[in-house]
Amino acid sequence: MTGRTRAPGGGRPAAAAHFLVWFTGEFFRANAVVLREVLTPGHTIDPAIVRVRLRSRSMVEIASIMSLISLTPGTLALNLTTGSRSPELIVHGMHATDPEQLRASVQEMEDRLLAFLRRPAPEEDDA
Amino acid sequence: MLPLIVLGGSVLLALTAPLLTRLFGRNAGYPLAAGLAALGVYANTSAGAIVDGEVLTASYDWMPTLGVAFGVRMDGLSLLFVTIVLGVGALVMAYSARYMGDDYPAGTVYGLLTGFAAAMIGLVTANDLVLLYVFWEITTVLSFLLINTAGPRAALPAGRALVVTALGGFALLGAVVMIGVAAGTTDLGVIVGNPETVLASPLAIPAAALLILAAATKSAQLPFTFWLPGAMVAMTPISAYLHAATMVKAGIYLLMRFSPVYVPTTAWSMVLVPLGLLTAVVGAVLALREHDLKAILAQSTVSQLGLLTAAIGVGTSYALSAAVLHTFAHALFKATLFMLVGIIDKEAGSRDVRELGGLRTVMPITATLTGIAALSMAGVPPLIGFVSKETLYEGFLEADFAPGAGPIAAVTAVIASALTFAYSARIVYGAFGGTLTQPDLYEPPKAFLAPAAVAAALGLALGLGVGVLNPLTDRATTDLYPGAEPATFALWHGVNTALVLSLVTFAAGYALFHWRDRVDALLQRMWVPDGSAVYDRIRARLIEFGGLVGRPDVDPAPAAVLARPVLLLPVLAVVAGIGLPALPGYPGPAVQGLDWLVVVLVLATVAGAAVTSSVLAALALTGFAGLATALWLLLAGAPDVALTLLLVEVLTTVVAVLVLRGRREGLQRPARLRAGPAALTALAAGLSLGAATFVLTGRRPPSEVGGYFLDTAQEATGGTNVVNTILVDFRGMDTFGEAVVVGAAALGLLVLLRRTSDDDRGSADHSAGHSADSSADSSGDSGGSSGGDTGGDAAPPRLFARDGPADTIVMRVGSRVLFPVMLALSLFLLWRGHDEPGGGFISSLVGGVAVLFLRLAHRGDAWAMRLRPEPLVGSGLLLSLLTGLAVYPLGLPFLAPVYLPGEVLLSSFVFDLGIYLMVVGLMVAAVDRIGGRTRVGPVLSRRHRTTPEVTDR
Amino acid sequence: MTGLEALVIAPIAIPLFAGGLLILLAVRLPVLARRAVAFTAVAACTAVAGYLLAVTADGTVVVQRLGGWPDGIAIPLAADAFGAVMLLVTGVLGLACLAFAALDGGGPGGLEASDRTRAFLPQTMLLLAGVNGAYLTADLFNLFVFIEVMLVPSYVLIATGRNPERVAAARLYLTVNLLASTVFLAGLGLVYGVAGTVQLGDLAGAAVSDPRVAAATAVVLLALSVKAALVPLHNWLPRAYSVAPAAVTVLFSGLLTKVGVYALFRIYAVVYDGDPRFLPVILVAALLTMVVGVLAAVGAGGIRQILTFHMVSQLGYIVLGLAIFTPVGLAAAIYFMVQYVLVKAALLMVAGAVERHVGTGELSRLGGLAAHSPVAAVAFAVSALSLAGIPPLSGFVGKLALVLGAVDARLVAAALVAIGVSVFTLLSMLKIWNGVFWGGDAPAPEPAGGAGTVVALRVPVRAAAPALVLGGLSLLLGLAAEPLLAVSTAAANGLVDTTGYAGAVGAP
Amino acid sequence: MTAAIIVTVLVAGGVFLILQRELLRVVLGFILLGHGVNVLIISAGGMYHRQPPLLGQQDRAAMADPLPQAFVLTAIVIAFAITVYLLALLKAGDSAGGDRP
Amino acid sequence: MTATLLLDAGLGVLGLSLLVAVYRVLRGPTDADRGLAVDYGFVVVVGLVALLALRLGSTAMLDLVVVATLVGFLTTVAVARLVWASS
Amino acid sequence: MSAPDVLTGGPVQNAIGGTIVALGVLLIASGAIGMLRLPDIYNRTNAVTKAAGLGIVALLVGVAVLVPEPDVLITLGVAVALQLFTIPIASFAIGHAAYRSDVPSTPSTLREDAPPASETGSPSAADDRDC
Ligand code: NA
Ligand code: NA
Repeated sequence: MTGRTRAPGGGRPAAAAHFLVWFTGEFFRANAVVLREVLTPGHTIDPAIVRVRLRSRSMVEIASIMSLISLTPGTLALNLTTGSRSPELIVHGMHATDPEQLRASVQEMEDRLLAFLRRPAPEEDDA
Repeated sequence: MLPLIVLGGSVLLALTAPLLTRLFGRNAGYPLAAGLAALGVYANTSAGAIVDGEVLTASYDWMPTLGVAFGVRMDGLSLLFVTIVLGVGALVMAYSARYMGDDYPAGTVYGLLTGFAAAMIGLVTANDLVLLYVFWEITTVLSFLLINTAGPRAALPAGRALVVTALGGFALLGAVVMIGVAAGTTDLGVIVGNPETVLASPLAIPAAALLILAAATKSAQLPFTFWLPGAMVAMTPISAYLHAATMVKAGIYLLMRFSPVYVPTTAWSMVLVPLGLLTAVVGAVLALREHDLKAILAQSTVSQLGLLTAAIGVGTSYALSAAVLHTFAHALFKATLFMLVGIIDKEAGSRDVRELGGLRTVMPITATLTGIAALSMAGVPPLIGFVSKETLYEGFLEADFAPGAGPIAAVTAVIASALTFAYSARIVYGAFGGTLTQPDLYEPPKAFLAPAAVAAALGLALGLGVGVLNPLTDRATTDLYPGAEPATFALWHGVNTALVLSLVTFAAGYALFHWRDRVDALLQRMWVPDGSAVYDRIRARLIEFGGLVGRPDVDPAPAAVLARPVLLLPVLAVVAGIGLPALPGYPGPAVQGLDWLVVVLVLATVAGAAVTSSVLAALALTGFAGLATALWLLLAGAPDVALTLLLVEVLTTVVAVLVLRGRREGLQRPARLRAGPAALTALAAGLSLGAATFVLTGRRPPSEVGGYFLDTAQEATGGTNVVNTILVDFRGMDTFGEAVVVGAAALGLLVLLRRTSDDDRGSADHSAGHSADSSADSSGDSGGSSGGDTGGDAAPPRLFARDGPADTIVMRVGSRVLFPVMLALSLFLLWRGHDEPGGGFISSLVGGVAVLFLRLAHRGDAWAMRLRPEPLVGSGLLLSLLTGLAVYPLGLPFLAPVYLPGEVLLSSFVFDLGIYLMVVGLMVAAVDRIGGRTRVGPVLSRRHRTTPEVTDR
Repeated sequence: MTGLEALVIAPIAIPLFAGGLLILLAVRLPVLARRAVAFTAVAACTAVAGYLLAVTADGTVVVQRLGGWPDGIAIPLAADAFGAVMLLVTGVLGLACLAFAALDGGGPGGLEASDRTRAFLPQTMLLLAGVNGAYLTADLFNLFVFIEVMLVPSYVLIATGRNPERVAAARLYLTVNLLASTVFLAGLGLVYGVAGTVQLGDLAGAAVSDPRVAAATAVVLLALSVKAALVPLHNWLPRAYSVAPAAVTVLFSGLLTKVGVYALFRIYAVVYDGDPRFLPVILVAALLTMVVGVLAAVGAGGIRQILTFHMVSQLGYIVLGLAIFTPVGLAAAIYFMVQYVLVKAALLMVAGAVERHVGTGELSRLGGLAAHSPVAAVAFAVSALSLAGIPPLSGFVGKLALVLGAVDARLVAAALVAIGVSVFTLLSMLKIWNGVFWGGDAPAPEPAGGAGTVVALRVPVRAAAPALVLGGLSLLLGLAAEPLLAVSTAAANGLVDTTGYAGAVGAP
Repeated sequence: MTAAIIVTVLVAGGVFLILQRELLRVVLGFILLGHGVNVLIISAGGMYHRQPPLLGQQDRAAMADPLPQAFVLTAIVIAFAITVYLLALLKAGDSAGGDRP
Repeated sequence: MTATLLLDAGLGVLGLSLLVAVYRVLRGPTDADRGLAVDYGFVVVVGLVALLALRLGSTAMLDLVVVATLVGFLTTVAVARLVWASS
Repeated sequence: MSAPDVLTGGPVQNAIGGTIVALGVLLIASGAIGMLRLPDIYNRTNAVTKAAGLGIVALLVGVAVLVPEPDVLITLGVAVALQLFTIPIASFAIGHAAYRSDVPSTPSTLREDAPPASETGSPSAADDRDC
């Protein structure tokens, strides 16, 4: 997998705060996009439904990434398949001119999340 | 005392009859005969006093509340009937001892026959109207049972006899009650002693009609004659006793008894005389038409009873005494004839006159006895039948209820009697005359003949010495007709009209006999209505009609059931609307602007729920209507109720979803709305209750009770949430009952729905907490720890397969947070409910939400899924109950509050806890049963269809 | 609170306690122990009821104000003669029903076999608590609650065995009762809306003085008429009662509709003070109920169907007493109701036993049972004659009293209808007798347990014994009618003159 | 007035649904009917005093009548228990075959 | 008074939103749409309750907000399951 | 009708609170518009659940600003937390339901969700299991 952001250094609380700030920004930005879409006349949406392979393995990781995707306006998790190898997520994006970009944004979010979740005590991730 | 002893003695005899039969077999008839005879003799020891005008009575309280006494009397009329009942009874018992073979149910017959004798005695000695009715009905039932001793073939005729006579019986009940009410007493003596009291009441005439109806059924008058010939299916002793001598005379007795009351009314005569004479003629014609000896006798009985009825209807003292005498005479000759016919039947194996013949040569004694009795029936001198018939003629001539009634009545009686002469001759000639057809027959044993012989001899003796009877018959007549001039009977009156009529009778009768072939041919061609067939047709039509009446209710459409109460609401509303006074005004503003928001929402959601064809939409919109109602409750100042409604609404919806999920049809089921009538009904009902709400609610000042709660709740209970204090303190019983309802429903789910595991294991064992689908994700919570944390992309994600559907991961992880939150919220609400919205119900409903959520998230394998409803409900019930009772030792009433130091209400919290447990029990049961997977879930079945290699279960 | 007042809770608390125990211990206790718990509880209730009756027969009203709150605030539990009579008959019927269920329970097709969750005893206990509560409470809303406490177990019991027929019947039964309960609540709300109270004592006579109270209470009466199965609101009953397990039907017939009738009597007596203006409506309903019920019974083709239609008809007789509303008429109705409960129970027991042991209740497929099962035949015959009103059985006294009451009130036509209906009753009883017990020409009945099992024409003596005992009781109540008549009269007097009752339960 | 309208609508809708053939609609009808009656009962306490009867938080004189609220609370829960059982009957009927309510 | 009017306006807007949810439930076109409308409807109701608590001056009503959130969520999940199971 | 008597704060506080509340209301209302306007269930779910979710959070925060009493703050805090926690789960549940029941997406949707060829025809057992 290419183009993945590595998580910044630091302890778990710091990582959490870092992630939260980033996500809150994303959250409001995405909300604004969707709100504009809804309130302005005419359709500008460019929807796509894509399959995204996940790095997440534990239940908490998977649940977390699915929740975050779904909480973010513009993206919505539709299904999780456990195929033969890695878990894969079916994601709906409202503004996905380029499906690869949609995948990338999901994976970026996952990377950031995992960076925070796995940092100090990966063995506790499913406590 | 004497009537009581006679009655008691006969009852005693009846009770000992089975025992006697066990001891002596069919010979038990002899001791029973002796017993009855002894009672008869004993009864007649009073004859002297009674003839002198004494009435022996005895009375005991029976139902003083209804003014009914157990009162008996013995006067002349009673003694006459008692004598008949006991005398003929004794003869029939003795006769039965020889008649019955080994294959007869002797014990039953003797028991019932003696019991019948007792009932008849009770009937004719009763001095209380109700008691009379009681015995009347007992004779009906015993008659039914006695006819039925003939076996299954008797079922139909016995049934006809029962229904017809019981119809009269119920009529008698009505008559008795009406007369009792009219007279103000049920004492027979008082009533007949004061006829004017009854006659003054408007009830008198309906009562008379019912009396006549009763008598007509019992004594087989038209149109109820048909049951009597049918009853001949019974064995001959029974026919002789019940259906010739005694029971059929009960109607006659009844008419005689009430003659003193009704004779003054012309209507009495105008009904009874034509009815009786018509019956007499029709019966006689029908008798002449028969070839079966027993059938002839049966129709003859009908005919003779008709003469008696008519005579009573004439109502003069002479006619009444004629009736009294003829009653006696008829009992004698008819019982004799029946017994003899029974003997012929037994010996010759037939009762058909066309098969019999010439028996006089082989059975001379039988022939002689039959001849004597038949002559008496035919009214030939010097037998008693002659005397009674002549007096009847005289009596009829006295009929004066209409111009020319006397002569017409007498001539009609002559016609009937001529026919009687003819069929009497047929009996004798048919059996004994002509050529012998069965040469190997012999005279029956003397013991078999003896009872008939005695009766026949009595008939002869009492004809010659009829004067012996005078004192008693006079007394009986005087009992009915106080101050009447006694009619003195004698064999020879000299030449008078009656004698002329007798001669005419003989001549005509002989003529009929002489040309018997032609007469018979004519009669056979005659169309005769078959009463039994008519009865059967009516019965069949009734059953058919009843089926029509009942059919809609056998398996009614639910809407047909539900529509009726609903439709009565508008009816009620309209009726009430007419009678209501002007509306009082509201004590304050009743409408707020925001109300209209709710109105709009309710209108939209309800209309949508009603019209939508989608099940899910209906479900959702109903839920929205609930939410709108909850908003209204908030506006109305009822946050507790709103909260409860919200919770209940959602829990209901979720349970409905769980139910629907298992349906094969799913949500695609097309709606079949019955729009038109349903909508009209709905609108009418809605408008009715809406109008009622408008008119009847909110227009009075605040209620005192409500004010009391607001004023005293805090001081009395320590709680500030007044609604909750009402629930747990002031009206704890309501709440307790409500919790019991919830608990019962919880356990009901267990009865109704099988766990999926039950299907698999075929047992009701609940100890294991897994439902079948839990095997799919049994490792649920703990499964996530293995693998996946290495970060390698290639690691096979097997854990998901073990953990169950991948898509529930979000839910399952989420539940780790949400379930504890819900549980905590639930317990928090339980704790603080007394002061703020909350309390046992609301908190337990939140607990229910938690349980349901866990079910949806985990599909049944969480610890909460292992809870069983029974311990929750049982312990909750006992906890609440015992909390309520705990104050009893202090002398306080159930559910009285108990204060701990510091004004803490212990009882209400524990009580609430019990309620909590019961409600959670319901949710646990719902999850356990409704939430369980059905055998063929929709998705499973779809898969199986697409993959044929997997066999369907 | 005196000891006597304390006792008033017993008919509710005892079965609830037993029910709680049975629910908790259902799986662990052996069946004999469970039965013993239930029997003891019901016997204790019966004893308490008898004692309360003895105390209240002179017009005394024993009241316990629950929670010890003041008059008008507390829910009053009140026992008067009427209530106590009903409690007593409930106890006796309960005992008979438990005996029948126990004696006829085992084996294939028996109640115990179909009651795999062992719900019968605990649910019966809860039901009895509800019934007793309904007879005791003097508060309309509490009455609603107790009626529900009675009904919900009945919803459960009717579906015992998960048989599709019963499930369908349970749906009908539940929905109609739910509707009635909802209407009841609406009426109750209206009463509160007008009068500001739902306590019977405080509502005494209110419907006479205020037509709005009369209108509001009429809604309550309408709901109760559904529960009492008055024509035209009766059409749920035959279906529901003809498929439930026999022991359950016995229980239902004696208790459920009777609670509706009881409440009709009580409310009309107290709130309307027996207002003669509305009696003609009740009279018409009563007569219609009598006639329609009996006609349908005459036309029906199965034992239980006939009997359930008769239930409707007999309810008409009882309500006729209300329509008369004189001491005699009301006493007659109460006497009639008490004896009828026992008689109908006996008939239903025989019907259930026949259905189960012979395998069908269809008259066309039965016949000649009397020869093989004399005890059942005698039990049936006695009870059937009593039902028809043949003396000297209790049904006769009931009918006599009713007819007397009607004639005394110059309702001659009503008396004549009552008499005529008796004939039809007899006709339909005869139909059962000839179709089931007499007559040997019936085709062989279906085997009880499917093909291959032995055809049993025998109804075991133990299955018929409770019915025989009840039949004997009917004879006793007929021969020695006065005690019950006297008690019924006392109860009726309490309804005609409600000042005692209202004064005892209401605010001073 | 508004209460009466709400009652009318809820009752009419409820009755319309209980007269339908499908048991699920019947169940929903009873739910609506129940709401209607609950509104009626609350209205019976009077609609001119609408403060929640929470002592200490509200003006006593403006408080709604608490008794009908207690009635309705009780009635709601009873109806709930019965509705759950009715839904179970629906399910039992399904598994037994046939949808005759 | 202004506050009251504003709150009433807010309540009106939310009421209209709820009507839209009703419309979506009725129209569908799919059961999934109905599920969405249910979810949305509960959100609106939570908002209505919160505004009513302000409007009626009763903070006790805010408890309903918490409960409504939970039950709305539960309902949505359940309805969603139904949509899927019955398709 | 009296003015709401829970508003005990000053005018600035009320203005801030009121604005946030109004924003919340508008966000919620925008959900309604989205539900009406967007072309398919996926877009509707995507937009509506979030807009409304944010709206309700804003509304509750606004109320908290208006009525900053301790127990109100706790209640609203719990409510907001629960909202944020449940919104994604609920929207996933709906989207998943639509997806699994093969609700078609609007034609302009780019579909790249077909499973790899090796997995077609044998859907994973875990995937298809009903709950
Ligand atoms: Na011959
Ligand atoms: Na038959």
